[in-house]
Amino acid sequence: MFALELVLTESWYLVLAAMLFSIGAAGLMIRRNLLVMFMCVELMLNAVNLSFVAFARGLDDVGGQAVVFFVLVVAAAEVVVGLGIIVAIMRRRQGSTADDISLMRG
Amino acid sequence: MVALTTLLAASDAAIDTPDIDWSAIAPNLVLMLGGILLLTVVSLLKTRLPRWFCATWTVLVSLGAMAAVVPLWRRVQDSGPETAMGGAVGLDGYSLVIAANVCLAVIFGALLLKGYLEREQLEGPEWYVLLMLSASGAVTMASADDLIVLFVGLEIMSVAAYVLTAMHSRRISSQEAGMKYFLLGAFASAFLLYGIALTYGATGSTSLAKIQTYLSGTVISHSGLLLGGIAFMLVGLGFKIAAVPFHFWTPDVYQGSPSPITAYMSTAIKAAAFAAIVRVFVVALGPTQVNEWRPMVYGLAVLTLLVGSLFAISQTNVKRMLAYSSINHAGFVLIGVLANTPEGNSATLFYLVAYTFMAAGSFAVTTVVGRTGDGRHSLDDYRGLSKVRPGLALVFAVLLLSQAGVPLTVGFLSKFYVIQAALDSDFAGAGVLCVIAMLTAVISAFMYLKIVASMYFGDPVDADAPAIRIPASAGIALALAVAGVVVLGVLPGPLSDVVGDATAQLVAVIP
Amino acid sequence: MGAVLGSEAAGSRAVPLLAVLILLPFAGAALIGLVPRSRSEFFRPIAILTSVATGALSVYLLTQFDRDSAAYQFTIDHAWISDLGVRLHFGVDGISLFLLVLSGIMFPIAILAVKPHGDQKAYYAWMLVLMAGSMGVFTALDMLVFFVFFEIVLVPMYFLIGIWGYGERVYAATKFFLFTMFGSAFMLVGMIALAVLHQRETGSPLTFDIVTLATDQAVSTTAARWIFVAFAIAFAVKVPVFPLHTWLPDAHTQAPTAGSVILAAILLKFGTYGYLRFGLYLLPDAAAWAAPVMLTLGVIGITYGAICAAMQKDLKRLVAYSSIAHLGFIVLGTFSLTVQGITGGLLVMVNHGIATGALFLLVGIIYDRRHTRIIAELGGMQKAAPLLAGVFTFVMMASVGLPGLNGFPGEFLSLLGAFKGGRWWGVVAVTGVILAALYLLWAYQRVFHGPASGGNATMRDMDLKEFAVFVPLIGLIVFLGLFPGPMIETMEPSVKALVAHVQESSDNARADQPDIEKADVDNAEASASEHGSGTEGSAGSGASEGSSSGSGATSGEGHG
Amino acid sequence: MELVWLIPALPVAGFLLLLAVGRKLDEPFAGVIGTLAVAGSFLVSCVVALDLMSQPEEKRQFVQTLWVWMPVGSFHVDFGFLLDPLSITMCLFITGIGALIHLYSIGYMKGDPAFGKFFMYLNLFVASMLLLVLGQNLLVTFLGWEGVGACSYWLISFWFDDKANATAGKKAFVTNRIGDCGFMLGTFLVWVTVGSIDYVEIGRSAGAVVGATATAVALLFFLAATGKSAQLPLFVWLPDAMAGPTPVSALIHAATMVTSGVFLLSRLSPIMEHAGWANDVIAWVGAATALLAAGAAVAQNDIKKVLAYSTVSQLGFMFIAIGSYNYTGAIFHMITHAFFKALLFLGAGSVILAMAHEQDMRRYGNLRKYIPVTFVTVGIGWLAISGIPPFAGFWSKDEILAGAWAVDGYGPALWAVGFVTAILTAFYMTRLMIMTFFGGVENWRNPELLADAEPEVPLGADADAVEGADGTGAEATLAHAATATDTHDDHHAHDEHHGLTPDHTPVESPTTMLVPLIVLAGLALIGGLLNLPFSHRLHFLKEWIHPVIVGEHELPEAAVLWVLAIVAITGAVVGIFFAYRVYQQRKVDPAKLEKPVLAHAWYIDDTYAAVVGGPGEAAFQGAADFDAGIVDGAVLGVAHGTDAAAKVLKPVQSGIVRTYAAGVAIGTVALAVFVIMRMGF
Repeated sequence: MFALELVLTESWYLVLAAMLFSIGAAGLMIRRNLLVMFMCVELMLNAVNLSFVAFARGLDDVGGQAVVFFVLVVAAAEVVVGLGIIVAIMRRRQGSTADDISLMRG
Repeated sequence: MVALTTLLAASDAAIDTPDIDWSAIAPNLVLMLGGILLLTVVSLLKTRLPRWFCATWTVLVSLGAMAAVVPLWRRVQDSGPETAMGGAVGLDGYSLVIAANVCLAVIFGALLLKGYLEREQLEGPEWYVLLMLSASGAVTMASADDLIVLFVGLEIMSVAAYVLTAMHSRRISSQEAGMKYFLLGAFASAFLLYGIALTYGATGSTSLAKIQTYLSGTVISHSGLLLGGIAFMLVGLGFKIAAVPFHFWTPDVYQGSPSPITAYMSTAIKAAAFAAIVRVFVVALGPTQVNEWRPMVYGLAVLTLLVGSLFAISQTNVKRMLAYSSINHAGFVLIGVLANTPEGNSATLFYLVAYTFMAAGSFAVTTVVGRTGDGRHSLDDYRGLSKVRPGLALVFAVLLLSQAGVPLTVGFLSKFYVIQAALDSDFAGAGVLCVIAMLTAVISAFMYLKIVASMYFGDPVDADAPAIRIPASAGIALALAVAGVVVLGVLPGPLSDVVGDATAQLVAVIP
Repeated sequence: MGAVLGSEAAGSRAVPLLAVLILLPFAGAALIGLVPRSRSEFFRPIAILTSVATGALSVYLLTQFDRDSAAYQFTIDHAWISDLGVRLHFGVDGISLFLLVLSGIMFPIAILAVKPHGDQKAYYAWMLVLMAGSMGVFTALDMLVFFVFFEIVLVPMYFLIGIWGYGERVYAATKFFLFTMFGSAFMLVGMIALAVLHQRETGSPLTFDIVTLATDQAVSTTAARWIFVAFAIAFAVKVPVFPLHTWLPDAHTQAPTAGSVILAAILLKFGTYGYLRFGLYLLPDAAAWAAPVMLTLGVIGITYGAICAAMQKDLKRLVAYSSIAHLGFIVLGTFSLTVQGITGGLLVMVNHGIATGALFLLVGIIYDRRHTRIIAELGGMQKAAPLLAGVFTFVMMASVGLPGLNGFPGEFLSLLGAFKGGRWWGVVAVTGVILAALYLLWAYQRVFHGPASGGNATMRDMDLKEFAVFVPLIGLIVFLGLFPGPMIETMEPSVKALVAHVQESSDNARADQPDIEKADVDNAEASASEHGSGTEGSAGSGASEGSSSGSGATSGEGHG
Repeated sequence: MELVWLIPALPVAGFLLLLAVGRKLDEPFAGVIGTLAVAGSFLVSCVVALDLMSQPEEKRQFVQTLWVWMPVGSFHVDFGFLLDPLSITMCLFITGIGALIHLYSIGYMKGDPAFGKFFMYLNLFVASMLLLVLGQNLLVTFLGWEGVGACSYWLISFWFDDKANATAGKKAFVTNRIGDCGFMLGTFLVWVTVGSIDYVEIGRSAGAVVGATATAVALLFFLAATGKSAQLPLFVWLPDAMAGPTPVSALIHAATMVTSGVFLLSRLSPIMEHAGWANDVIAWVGAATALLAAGAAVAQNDIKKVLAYSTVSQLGFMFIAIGSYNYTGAIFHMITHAFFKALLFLGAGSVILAMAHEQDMRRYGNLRKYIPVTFVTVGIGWLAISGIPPFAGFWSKDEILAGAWAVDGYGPALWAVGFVTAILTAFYMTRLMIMTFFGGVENWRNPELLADAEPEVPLGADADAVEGADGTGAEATLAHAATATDTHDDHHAHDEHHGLTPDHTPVESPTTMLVPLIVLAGLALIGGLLNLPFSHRLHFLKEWIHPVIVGEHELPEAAVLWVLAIVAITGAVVGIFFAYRVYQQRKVDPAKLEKPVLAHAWYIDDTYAAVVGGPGEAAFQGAADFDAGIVDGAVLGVAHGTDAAAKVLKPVQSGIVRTYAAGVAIGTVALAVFVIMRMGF
């Protein structure tokens, strides 16, 4: 009998973070719903947070973890503003997708 | 006993708080507090403040911030650059000049806003508050000596800018611009942040000074982390300076956002972002990693120059034209960055200040010509302007020719400086890049001439268009801009000396 | 040894005459700017007074000029942009002197001759700015300062064409502006490269000072050639040299009369003057290297321009193309790198300014009368307007290069120089003489000869006021045709020094290269021996030539 | 001798005076001023000439420098005069004949609105001509050279409102300019070789110019000469030049200007000496020109055309002389020719005036009754040119033929050509005499002959590059003959207004015109005295100019001379007799002789016109189109290309936020790719 044991080094987290980041980026480009797109951005930010923490762990340095708090605050601030803008737009143009909002071009 | 002492030693080692030198960030504080104070006052006050007050207040605050720069400048010149806030803030000539430049942009914005808000019947204090807060963010960013501080500053600056962009609730284009700017801005700052993370991972620190010393100490060849970090930070910052291909938001946002805001953000935000780029790439990474990032920036510069000029000539909307021309200008500034020398930094600095006058002035013109509704920006709206409003036409002509790089205006000298710096640093392909740059300048000159021609060689198209009113404040702004463009163009001495001193030594150089 | 050119006349005046020369028109423009539009009666007098005063001053310079020295005189030297080492360095030598005087004469005439339609104020202000710019170009001894003036004149000319021009004026104005900017793009880069390389080679602080750069000759041969190419493109646009000439017909044709006059008389000379200052003087070795190409382009300009001129349907356009041909002679003479050729080129610069300027004025008069410039619609005017016809014939003959009139000496000397410096180019270029007669006489015939009909028969002749404007021009045409001597002797020291400068630096640079003989055929031996007959005559002349330039050289050592 | 400057100065003064007040003066004062100016200059020339003669032979060279003209390094040119036997001889007959023709013109140009202008140009011409011959160096000569060209242009197109006249004038100038290129190149070559272009210096160091250089110089200056002196291949302008008023034809296109080529080459005899085969070229071109032109003259019906071609032919003789190193002969013939050809032209002018400006000889006939003086004088001219002793022409022509005979190698051949030409000359001149003054019938009385509109005249098509297309010389010549008439008549008595009419009665010309005729007739009679062959003491001209001339060849000995002379006389007589049979006795149908090929002057001019007007013009137009299309097209192409690129790229800015994000992403990927490559995997 032998048990398979899995060692999670930091690089696993980095890879995960990279994947999350890519998923977020891709999502922003694929989805049309403003809110969802916005969530994708949040996802990217949190992916970065993850990698910060992973690095901090790897480097054995608190700085990286401290960064996460800054990022969270910033993200929150963005949420507020972002939702505000989105709501303002939605109020004017019901159920419009991101692609509909393209008056200015060329 | 021993253990205790060691414990104590460890504990008070653990709790060493950095000494806070408030004076080092005085300009920043002035702006921030000025904004917050105004906000609180208006929210507490029952009665509405007179319209002139907010504008005046903002102008005074930014003047105050500028004044606060002066003693710091002396200090830096005397005792050399230094870091404050435990290495979070770099205090040196460069950041100070940028700070002053940002304040200048705020002044332009405020002067324009006053007349603008009255004309559009919009309610006021928030505009000014956000303006000041955004500016404080810009200053933070410019003087950041730590990537996180830089990021935070950038976000403060941007978030406020997002709101300002979307602030003109009656203009659909304003909201669209806000949405685009916000979404893409957040997207880009995610990249920046990721870049920071990678750099952190590669160098073990987010402090620029530490990064520089670390890199110069240890040879890390082709570290994927570091290179990735460089690339991603370039994306994030390249977005803010509207470098191609991260520029797509620029035309739409510049066109959509209220003209005074365009005036502000086309200048202040660009300046701050470039300051950040210089700090990160030239100062922190320059000595060791220049060969890593220079090819990337070179590519961006070429694209930026070409796209900025090419897209401009097919436009019919003046604000859009100016937006694209600002992209072209960004390309020029990048040439200065590429030089990766103190001269190069001076050149970028000179260019940014010059650009503040040119761009803010130009958008000031669009502000007044846009007329009620801020909608009249097509080339036809400018036809025959010289007959209706000779003075305004002349001012605009001067500003445009300056952007085209005609001598005896600051626009020419700024181009001259960057090219001189590039050729002087003599990196691979410098000559070619300079020729390309000047040729794109010719292409965009065609666009500027289109505007001039329609102002001078054409006749007004629709007579029933409302007359152009130039409020006093806007008049001051225009006068200021054109004066700056001409005076600095004829007598660049003072400015060139300042930017020369500013970059003699940048803070991060000190370990 | 460029020293002799580099050296500066000791004791330049207490009053900085050149500064006055440049600032006076600016001041006039500013004054006009201050006068309110309502008081329009002031604009013309102010413009006339300022321009005449400036012209008088330029003539005064001519009288004060020390004719025996190749040095720069009336020099001014003040710091401008310290960190770039850019200095407000001005000076005049035998080469620039007469272009200065030419500007001083042509501007007042152009202003006097034409009353603009529409906005008086801006018109006169722009004219004066243009004048100031021209003065600056011909006196600047700092590359950047030169460039500043070189570029700044675009703006007034742009507005003059765009606002007061005819027909396709906006198109023409834009084309003119962009074309020149295109050239300047290269020039700017070349300039900076030159300065930077000089700094790197010599270790001296960054400087854009033409004299210093020319004297040091620090830049490597290859770099110098690249930089020369950059300059050559810029000036080729201005001259204009084939194939960069196509802006000129449009600009000349659509510009208002005064604009065309100034464009032809002064602005085109910026290019040829640039070739002398920035080509031969700054980069002598590269200039010698490029001479064959430039000679070829000059010949093309002469013949091709003339041929195109012959086929034009529009009289003004025809004159414009004739300018291309004439400027071809200048390029030819300049790059023959011989004393005769360069002197000839300079003479053509001045004389083309006078003759072609007059032609444009005449075309303007015809247009005022007939409201057309289409040759086919004109004809037989000589009957109705004998005086106009007479003046036209006279000026035309000057332009054709009839000996005794001013066109001839320059044309002859540049051809002579070419023949000496580059035998076969000279031979081909001579055919330009035939073509010049061809297109001008044919045009004259179609416009003034033959039976007159309609408006041509009843056309009003030139009145005395109009004629008065031409009196000085006619006087100059005759005087410079019969007595070019003083003028030539005044420019001789500078020209000789320049030629010597070119020769010796190209000797130093590439003693091994065969095309060196480009430069030193200046002594007749080479060309004579080509005919297998070295003799006293030729040897003698060769010696005299050598000594003349040699003397220039030795006299120069003092100043280095 | 210090008075030399006065010789050209007087006509210049006259010119300036007329320029200033010419249009205000009412005739004949303008004419008087002009005439006096030239006459005065003639007197001065005489004084100077005597002065010069009084000098010992070696002292007969006087340089007068007025001012420094072009001092450019080693190229130093003074504006000054070289007085020596050659130049003063030229001055004498230029001013002399010039004065006479001025006088004549007072009568001829009577009533012309531009009377003053005419004399103004005439004076200017004389001045330029004098500069040409007096020039102290090649450049001053060139000044005169071009000056006479310009004057000839102005005078040919004097009645400018006829297109043809204008065209002819321009044609003359442009054609001459072709030659002038030769002059300039020659000057350049002389300078780079000798190091100076002063005649004295050239004479001194002519040794420098040898071999190929000398030949090149000679040929270049001969090219110049073919232009001015109307030799093959550039002679085509001269027949058209008859468009000018007749005095102009007499002065410029017969007596003086056209001989300047001969003068120039004599001037350069020091170089010609070494020119080798260039001289053969000159001799044979001269011979060919003489023969062809004489042939063409046979078939002309326009009286002035006959004389024009005859002039070309006679000039050919002079070049035969030059080519055979017989400079004295050339100059001798130049002088005598000046006498009798001027006489003939003026006579023709008198005839034309008498015949209401009709120039077609087929409408003349039997005029001796009406204009006896003209008839007699022209008759003398006729005998002179035909080479009948003792008239002037005989001696000079005889000397040239003798010189030709003496040329080693092809001498006799050259002589033969000259001889044939001489016969033809006698023939066509007799034809002219008979058609004009004899032949019982008065053709203009015959209406249908008048009606016949387009008589055969050579197609001297317009050699102007670009206008070859428009009106060939045929219309041209007739047209301007006609319109010259009209324009002229307007200012003449009204009865002539409609030109020649059957009831027209010719009247003799006024005295002002007859006096010159008589004087010239006298000269044509005795001109031979200048250089009689019999003994060396009688070689006045030769002795006079030989210090200037270098390398002249000796004529054959007396016996040969006698034989040649007798043969020549016989030839002349034969020619006259044959013409008499054909035109007087009508034994042969003239049409048999007057072949179109002759009437068209061997179609040379037509060919030029065809080439220049066809391919030439096409090529020019092609160049112009190339400029507009290709060169400017390329420029616009760049402009439009940029614009198009901008338009193509526009859609990239789609306005859709997601594509913008994609842009950012793509940029990122690109950078990432670069990074990966940097890292080396």
